[in-house]
Amino acid sequence: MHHFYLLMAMFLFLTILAGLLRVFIGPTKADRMLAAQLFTTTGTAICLLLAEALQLDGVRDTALVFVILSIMAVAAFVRRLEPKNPGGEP
Amino acid sequence: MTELDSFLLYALTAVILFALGLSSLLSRRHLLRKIMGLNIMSAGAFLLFISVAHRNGKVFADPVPQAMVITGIVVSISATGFALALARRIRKKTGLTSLDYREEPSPENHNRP
Amino acid sequence: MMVLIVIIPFSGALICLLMPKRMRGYAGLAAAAATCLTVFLLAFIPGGEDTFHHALGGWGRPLGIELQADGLSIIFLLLTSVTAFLISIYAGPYFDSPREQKTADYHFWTLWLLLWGGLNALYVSSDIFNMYVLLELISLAAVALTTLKEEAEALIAALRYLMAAMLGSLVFLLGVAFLYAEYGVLDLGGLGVQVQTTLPTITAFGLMVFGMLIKTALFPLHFWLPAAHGNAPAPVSAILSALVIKSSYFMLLRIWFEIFPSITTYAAAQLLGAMGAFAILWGSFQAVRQERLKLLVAHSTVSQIGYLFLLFPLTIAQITGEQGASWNMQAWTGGICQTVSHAAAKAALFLAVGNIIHALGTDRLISLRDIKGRLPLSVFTIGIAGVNLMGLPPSGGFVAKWMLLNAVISSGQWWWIPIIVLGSLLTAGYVFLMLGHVFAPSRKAVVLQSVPPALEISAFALALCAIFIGFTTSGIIDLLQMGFHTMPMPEAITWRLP
Amino acid sequence: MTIWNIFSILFCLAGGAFFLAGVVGMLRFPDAMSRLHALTKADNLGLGFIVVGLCLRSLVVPVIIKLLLIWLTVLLASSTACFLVGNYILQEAEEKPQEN
Amino acid sequence: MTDTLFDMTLCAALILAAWRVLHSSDHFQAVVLFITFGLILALAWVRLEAPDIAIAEAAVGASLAGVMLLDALRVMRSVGKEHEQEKRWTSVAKLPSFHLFFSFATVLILSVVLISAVTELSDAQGGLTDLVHAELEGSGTKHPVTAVLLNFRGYDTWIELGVLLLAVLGVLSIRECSNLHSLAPPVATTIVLENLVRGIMPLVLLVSGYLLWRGGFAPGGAFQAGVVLGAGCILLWMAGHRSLTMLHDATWRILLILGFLAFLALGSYSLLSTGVFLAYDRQYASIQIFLLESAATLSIGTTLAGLMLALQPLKKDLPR
Repeated sequence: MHHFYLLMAMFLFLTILAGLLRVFIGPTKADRMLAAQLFTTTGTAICLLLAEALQLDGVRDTALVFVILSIMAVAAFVRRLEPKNPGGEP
Repeated sequence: MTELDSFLLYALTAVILFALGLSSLLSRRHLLRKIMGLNIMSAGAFLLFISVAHRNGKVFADPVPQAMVITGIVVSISATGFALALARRIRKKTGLTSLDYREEPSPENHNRP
Repeated sequence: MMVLIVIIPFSGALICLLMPKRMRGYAGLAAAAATCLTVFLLAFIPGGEDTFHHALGGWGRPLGIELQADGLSIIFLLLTSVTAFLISIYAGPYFDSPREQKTADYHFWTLWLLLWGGLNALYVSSDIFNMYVLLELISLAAVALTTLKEEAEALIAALRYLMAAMLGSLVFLLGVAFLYAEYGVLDLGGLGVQVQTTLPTITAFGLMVFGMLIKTALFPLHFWLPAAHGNAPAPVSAILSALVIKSSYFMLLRIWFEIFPSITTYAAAQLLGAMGAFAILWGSFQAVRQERLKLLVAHSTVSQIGYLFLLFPLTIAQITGEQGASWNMQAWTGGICQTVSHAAAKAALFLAVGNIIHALGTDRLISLRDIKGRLPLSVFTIGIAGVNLMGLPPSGGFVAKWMLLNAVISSGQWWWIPIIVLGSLLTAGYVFLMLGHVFAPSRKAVVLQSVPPALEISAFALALCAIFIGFTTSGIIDLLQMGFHTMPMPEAITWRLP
Repeated sequence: MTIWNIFSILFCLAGGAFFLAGVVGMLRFPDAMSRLHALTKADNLGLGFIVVGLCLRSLVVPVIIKLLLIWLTVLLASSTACFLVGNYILQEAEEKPQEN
Repeated sequence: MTDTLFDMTLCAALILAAWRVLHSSDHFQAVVLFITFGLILALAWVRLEAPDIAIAEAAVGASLAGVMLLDALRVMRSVGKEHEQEKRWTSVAKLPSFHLFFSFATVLILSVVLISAVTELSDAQGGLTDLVHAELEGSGTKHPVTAVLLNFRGYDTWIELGVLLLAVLGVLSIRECSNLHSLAPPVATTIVLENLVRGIMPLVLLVSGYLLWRGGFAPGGAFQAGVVLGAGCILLWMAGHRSLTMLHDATWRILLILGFLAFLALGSYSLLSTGVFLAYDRQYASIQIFLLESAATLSIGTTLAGLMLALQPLKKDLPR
């Protein structure tokens, strides 16, 4: 079973590698950001699989931290479009 | 393949990351790229520590390098935050995004303390 | 007892952060005085067995961290506390003055006391990872202090400084990783005993030395120094040039003589010496060409750092049989005297220049003539500090250069002689350049701002200290003979008084 | 190998298939909006299947709770993220129609 | 076999991501790749059985650093903004070629040296693992990493909290206002994000507390909890929530120094009672460590939030 979960994790990891291509070619920022969002979810899944394969319980907490903070990058990204701050940079 | 090989693999990756980060620090001009280069260098150093920890460990990876890396991560993020703040301030004050610049002579400049 | 030299400045820093603005100066000065007093008590009151040794948390090495002080630590601690205390006296009125009112608002005292605590902690640390964290603390504090001046030049210099410092720390950290991979311990003593000549060890040695060279700004790695030291506020320039640079030099001594005494070679030492020699010449050459007073002084730092590195070739003889030769002690005394006297003289110089800027509002050399014989004490301070840098008797600088020359002659490494002489001549050149401008006939009537007496007196006191060091050589020799703490003294540094 | 294990493997494989579909869509679909669509499939279903598969494998209550919590959070966070990015794309299109 | 294959893929991905981070032409692409790099690195920590670091990296490398960089990029890219001074600074168009040659040569030599040094590293299992496990009993915690961080090498942790404090003071000293009290309220954002954050914030706090509690016996602890807390605060602020900007100046200061102060206080207490700095009473060790960790968590969280918030507009910049 150890090997199955590890192989599964590796398969998901390969999908991340394939997805990197989208980050490389873009063309828009949104495309790149979407790919990163997909990686976060895939990374969560890999963490869960590895937790099972390596029998490390702490790794599930890693996955938990991944998901609760996954929104941050996107939130920071879309802040770009807001009306310009009147004061600008401090 | 043995355990040693995985140690070697990660240790090699670590030093390659370190060298890549250094190359970016030296050859990229944009400040953000330099800061990212520094971060990748520190990631390389941390990876070397943890590959050693993994080599040393039997049941659980050697806790001493793990503790050092956690310390290092926090030090590194605070230094990054500070560097970014400086970079933004410089951008705001001078319009520069890199440290390679020419200063135009201006009359006001002559009396600067 | 020994932990107090760290606890007191750190507590002072926190108190200053919590105080209302107008109280901060007093609190900071009180903390500075307390720290200085503690260091003196530690150094001069004879204590028991454990005075110079403290196992933190009760865990000894290699698991825990130990604080240990040896003669070298005591010298650096004393040097830091005297210089730092006088700079603190200067800083209070300096940041209160209207010209600097804006920066007074910021956290000078907190940053400064944290930096001081970090320096003290570094001098008694005996664990290489702990040293890494302390170096980061010192660097961040130093950069933050540099940014207290809000000008674009200062910010750019600060960022360049920060990047150089981070690069140095990271390279050092990679060296630590190699050492831990190879030997599995982090304490100086354990490493010193175990170190063998293997490729990873040599790599670690190279990385750690290189990291510290960047932080010490030895030529050609000095690119960040002149701008950072030349654009910071006056007390901060003094702190950076006199103290912060010395901390990474101290680290070099520790690395070189305690962890890796068995793999340092003649060639490596000569290389460091050669870089030092280039630094001496290049730094003074650049200093002569500067048009701004502070940049001149900053370049002078680049050059004076070079002398410190003559210590390395002079403690390793070409023929292994000659190790432990009598000139070792002279080289050590010379190097350490140079460190101490440069710290005092350079701090005095930066502070005096700060006074001039305070009065004139500019530090262009050409405007110096406008002070027209006012500020006599500051000008006198520049003169005395200049005497020290040139190495004229009676001064610490003279003893340092004399001892180095002696060591050069008795070790037969004659090729350093022209460097030392030429360096002194060039130093004389830029010192007289400064003084010449002061005594030139003035061009126009300028309204000078009055300089608070505390500013002038503290700068002058530092210059006097630099002279006084010339008379304390025997004390330095005594302290140096306490040897290094963590291990029996290696061959290369067992010395006897001639 | 128990029946639970077989189910676990099946569910994980199904999850993997959705992730594969997601990344293929991410690479092959013509524009950002349709790629967004591919992403949601992988997020919600792919991770969902894997979580179910792992729940079947572990059968320990705290672990199952944690896994389900992770999945629920992903559902929320991912849909919000997609909404934000979609919104961004629309605004971008309104502001600069000439840019791709 | 599977393990080695997995290792190789992971290492290749790390190098690929790092290389593209550093050598892609587009800055935004580099930042996104940097976030991805953090994610892959977290997976590498998992693979190397260091879940403590994986948790910290998941929060720092993949989220916090990414947010900071994205925000900095947003500001540093915008063209046509007024500068405070007259324009007397011009970027040089290109670095001189000898500079590039020199850096290339340096990196090349360094890589050769490092790679050959790494291959020479012995495979002997050394290190302090056994020692840590031998002393774990009396350390007041059951998790070896926490024992090292808080007990055996607690001094390092203390200094490191000082570094954090310094970073935030440094950021404060380069802006126009030296405290965090005078922040402008955040810009309102979409209701969807607000609602999500309203829902997810309790979870963030819960996870932070959970990690803090777990640190006593399993991967987790003050750092991880603090980093999650800090990221949560930033998220709260990004969603347009005003609570952080309404904190009083004194509250900010106390929160920032709390961790450092706690170490100092406990250390001085033990110095007075036993003559040893940072020594724990055997019977109360676990509770003392927990208190220290709680204080450190709050400080780390506040500091990281402060590092980001201090860069945002001030109240006085807003139009009246």
